Amino acid sequence: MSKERRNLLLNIMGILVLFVILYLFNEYGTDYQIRILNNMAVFITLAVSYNLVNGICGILHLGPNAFITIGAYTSALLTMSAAEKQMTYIIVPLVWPLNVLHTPFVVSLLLGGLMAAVFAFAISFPVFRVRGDYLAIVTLGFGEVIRVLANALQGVTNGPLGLKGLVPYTNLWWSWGVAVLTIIAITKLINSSYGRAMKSIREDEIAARAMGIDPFKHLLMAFLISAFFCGVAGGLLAHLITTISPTLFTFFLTFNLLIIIVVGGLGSTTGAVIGAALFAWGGEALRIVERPTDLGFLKIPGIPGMRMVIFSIILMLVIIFARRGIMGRSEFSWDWLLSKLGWKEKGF
Amino acid sequence: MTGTILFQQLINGISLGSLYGLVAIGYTMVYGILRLINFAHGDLLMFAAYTAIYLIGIFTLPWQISFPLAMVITGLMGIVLDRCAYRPLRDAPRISLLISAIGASFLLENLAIVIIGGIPKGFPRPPMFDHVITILGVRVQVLTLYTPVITIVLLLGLLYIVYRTKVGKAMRAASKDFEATRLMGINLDRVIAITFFLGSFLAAAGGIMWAMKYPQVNPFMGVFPGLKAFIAAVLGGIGNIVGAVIGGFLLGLGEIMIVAFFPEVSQYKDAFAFVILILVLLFRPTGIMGEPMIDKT
Amino acid sequence: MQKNSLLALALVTSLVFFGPAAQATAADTIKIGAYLPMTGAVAAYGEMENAGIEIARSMEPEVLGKKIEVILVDTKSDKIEAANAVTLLVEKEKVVGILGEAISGNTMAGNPISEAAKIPSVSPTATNPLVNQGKQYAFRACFIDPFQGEVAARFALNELKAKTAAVIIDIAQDYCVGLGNFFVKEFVKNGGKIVSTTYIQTGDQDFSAQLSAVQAANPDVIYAPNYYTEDALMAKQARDLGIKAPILTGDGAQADALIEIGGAAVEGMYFTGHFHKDAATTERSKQYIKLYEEKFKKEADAFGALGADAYFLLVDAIKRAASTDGTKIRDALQDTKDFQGVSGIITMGEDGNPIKSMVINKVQDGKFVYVTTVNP
Amino acid sequence: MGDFFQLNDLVMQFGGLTAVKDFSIELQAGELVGLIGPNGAGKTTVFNMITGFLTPTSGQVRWQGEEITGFPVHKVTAQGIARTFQNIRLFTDLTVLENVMISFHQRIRTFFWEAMLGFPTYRREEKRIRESAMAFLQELGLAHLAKEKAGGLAYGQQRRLEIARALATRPKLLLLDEPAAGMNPQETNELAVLVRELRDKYALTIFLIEHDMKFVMGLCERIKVLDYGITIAEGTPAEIQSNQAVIKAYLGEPK
Repeated sequence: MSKERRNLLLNIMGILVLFVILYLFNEYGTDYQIRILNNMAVFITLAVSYNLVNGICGILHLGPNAFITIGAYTSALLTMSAAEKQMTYIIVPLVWPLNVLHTPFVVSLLLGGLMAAVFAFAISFPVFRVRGDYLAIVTLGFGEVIRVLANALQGVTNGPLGLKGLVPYTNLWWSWGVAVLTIIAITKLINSSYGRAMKSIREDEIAARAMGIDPFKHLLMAFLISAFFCGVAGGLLAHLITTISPTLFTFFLTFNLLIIIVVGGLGSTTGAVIGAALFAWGGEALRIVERPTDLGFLKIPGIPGMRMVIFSIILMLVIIFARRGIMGRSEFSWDWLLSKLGWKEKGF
Repeated sequence: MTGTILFQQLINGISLGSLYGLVAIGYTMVYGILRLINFAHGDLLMFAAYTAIYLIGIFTLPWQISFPLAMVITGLMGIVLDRCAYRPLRDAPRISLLISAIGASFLLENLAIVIIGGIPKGFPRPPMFDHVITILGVRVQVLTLYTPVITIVLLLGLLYIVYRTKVGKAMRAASKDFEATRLMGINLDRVIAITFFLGSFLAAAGGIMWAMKYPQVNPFMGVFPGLKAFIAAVLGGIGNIVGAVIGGFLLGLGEIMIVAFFPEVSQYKDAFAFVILILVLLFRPTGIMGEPMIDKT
Repeated sequence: MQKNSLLALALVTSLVFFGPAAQATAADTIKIGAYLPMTGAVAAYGEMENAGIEIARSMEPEVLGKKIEVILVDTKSDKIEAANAVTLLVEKEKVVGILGEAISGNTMAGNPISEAAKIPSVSPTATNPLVNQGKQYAFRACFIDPFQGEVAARFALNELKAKTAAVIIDIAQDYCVGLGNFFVKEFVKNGGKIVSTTYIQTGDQDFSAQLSAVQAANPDVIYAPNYYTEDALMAKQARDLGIKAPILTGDGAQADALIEIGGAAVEGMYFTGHFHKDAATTERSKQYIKLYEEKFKKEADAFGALGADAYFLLVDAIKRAASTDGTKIRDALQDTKDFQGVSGIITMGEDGNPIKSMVINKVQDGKFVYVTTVNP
Repeated sequence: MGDFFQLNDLVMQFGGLTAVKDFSIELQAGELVGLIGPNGAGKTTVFNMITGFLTPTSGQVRWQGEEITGFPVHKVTAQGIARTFQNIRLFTDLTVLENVMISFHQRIRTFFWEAMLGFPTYRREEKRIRESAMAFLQELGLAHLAKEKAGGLAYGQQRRLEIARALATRPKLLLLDEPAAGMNPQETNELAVLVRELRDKYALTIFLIEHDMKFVMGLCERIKVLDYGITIAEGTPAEIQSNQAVIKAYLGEPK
């Protein structure tokens, strides 16, 4: 059996196992576990696509919240029923044609991703005119501009009142289905000639140009693909929590994503997945520190805020002791796993 | 728009801008040497304001002592921040440093929540800064006038340190070529510590004046001024001290003027700050005072 | 090395996640969940409301002969966390009722979950009219924004004799946008004129530009239905500029911090609100104020009072339902009539929004004083 | 004749400083020409103007009858002009093989979505690129290092990898910027042999900058000498060696 075929087989098996586990959770797990798994999948999608720009192309882009916002609003406006829209827009009515448009969930997700990509295209010229920290602040700026617009354009977004009453379409199949597709598509891209070109820009933009790589074209490509998946994830997020408003999409969301991909290992898709999973789990697991604890002889009252203090400390410790994050730039591979398990010698 | 209102807005803009500038200096100095966007810098404003409150409230010190003392303590806090969060990462990838900075920022904010609580506190405004005078028919609070003056004095002091002292020379050398400076046998950790002290000291001055001007102290009070100051630093050309102050003035004036001339679009105000920034960077990709990037092959 | 530590990390976290729930439910307690923003951008509201809930629980620690346990979960002022929190309360803690959230956006993230689980929830301060729309199990202790905006408009016209008004709205808050818009509608409908509309954003600290526009328009009254931090700074700057028009605002501005921050500048500011201790007619509110001031050494604020009312409404419903069944508690909550709450006498409306009288307060000599009561 | 490659009166000014003044040269297909001069004479600046990293203040770059002055770098490369760098610029965190494969990207025929969806057309192309890249590594004696990280190679190997990478862009004109820098005499000799071999095998025209006079004199057919941005001499190695102006410029550097 060739290595490629073995890996393909193992990949398929891996995905099957994942979906069996999801099925078990869906049937027997609590809603709380399912919710965390959903959050996890959405964050995985976001982190993996965000990592494409920041980790693979090596540019410091701080505006994914803009793409998520656009995806979330587009998708939400396309699935909300006309009646719900009328009830929701109590101050300024929703503009035509958004007030009559209605599409199935999957179409709304795709259009959400597409709108995000269109926006990414629109801002690409000013963004890629600058580099380094200047690019960081320009993208951060566009993220904020979108948030300001979401507040101000009441006829489209309902302003700070937000949207509510979205049908909770996002379930384990949708969220993990999208996550798995995103991982596959982006991994394939990264391992392709296009991905190599992006990495070459990260490593040395000047040398890359001399080898015939057009940096603008490839950065733009990564930017648009990333925006598309962020937009789709935004749609999923909207239909997971069933309500959105501009406060959901501040630059803290961007910071969280940045933390996820750097802690996971910048440039590693595996790292992005692990980082996102840890973030979605860890945030809830850490709630323990805020519960009042009774040790029998000693009662410790719960201290609100301790969770975030501990989170910050863990974050700093991880980054200080694993400077390149958990995975560095390495990726998961079956070879590694099989040799770890000692199966490699047995002919796998 | 009458002349008096224009004059009024001009004063407001300069006053706000000088605060942005003061805070931006710290960003720019740290950036110059470590190439680090110190996201925890804004939180030092908050730290300084709370320190001042407690020095006055608990230790019942007069403001003449407690304000400078709070500035010194905040300066030391800057050193602690460097020692704990940044020094262990000296030769790590820059992005790791950035995450450490975000972590430090979260830590400061949430420690404040746990220890002090989220409910805002008022800030004592010493009578010296409190009264209102009338200039050319415009009512101005004296604090508004003091702010730019204090900023300029502090800036001149800083420029003296940077350009006329040995430490300043080492700082400039380090920001030109970090490795070479290290090889020349200069104790870089000390230089960086002093940089953090100075930057935080100025941020504290900004924080205290901010708290006097907008007497509302809460764990997140540093977030927005910090962000704005960062924009100012980038606008001026990050790494350039004078640029940071100029960027601060421009941003402050711009923000005020946009709302003043076009009150009907005031809901887009925050977007305008960024749009201006983006436009400036379109024409000068490294900011107003920044040195142009040269393709080195 | 990194990969080994990774495996260990995964193992530990999965244990935490999938491990059995640590706390066994004691049979002699009744659990009420509270999800509040204890950290993050609006941590202050969470803290104030939690204080009110604590006082309320010390006043009524038992129901149906069992001890009440309030389980507080932080939402980080964030929607995703708010949804997680409610699911946690419903699933893991098996609470019989839920208090929270403090702001509307997060309550809208939590409500669908408690609704699906048929667990009643009472929000102390989610005032956005959308919050309870189409919900059977969602209630609140506060007024909704349209009502407050309209009362403010009538008060401005009739009591303050204003013919022109300037409106300054915090564009980032649904509460402020709601109040502002409904004020404008009512004010114009009754013959008033809006001479200036300007916007600010939460976190803004400089309002001189907006205020100069107001100054130029010279209105009879300024309506600034924003939160106390912005309002205090705004009032200070307005008075520094020499603007003399009275400022009218909503309950979100009525907090001790407003006076602490604003000092002399907020003298004469008017508030539409839920609560004033001098207007406190009920026994419960008098006792609440006493206990609150004893414990926290400061004046009771509206956020705390509404937090307490949310608790009292829920406990009262459990008592009347004589059951911990969600649907029965829900029905009892809906039947709430002339309940003697901390913030007044409450009757629950059809849509889960309380019908209660509104008080008008003003700042005088550094204190909130009671002006009048507007009945529904 | 004459329209293979021409530089006409190139001038490069940085602010008030003239780095290169009136630089002209004409290369015939298949030639091996050297560019020498003391440090800071403007040699790399000439290369940067040819490859598009710098747009000349005035003057023309003509390639196969067309003007390509100021073309973006990647378009110049696409025209068939490749270069190496004086201070090695490899993609250090990528493997040796990947470094070379990147040079094939400019000619790729499949689209990105074919790669994302794992189309067979894409897979075939990838396989072809991999094989061709390996062939270039073979050529330069780096095949056994294909899976190593480029940053981990020895200095001489890195220099050779740079040449392999440039060759893989399929150039007609190859610009080598100090290819022998840092090499020991034996490596330098090997390199000279290799350069000549490559020129013959791939029908290349080579224009190179080098400080090692022995290397240049032994290898190049024609040499141009720059000093302070000005051309001070031009001719065969023998002519240059006896040129008074050149000797003066190199005084104290009698190599």
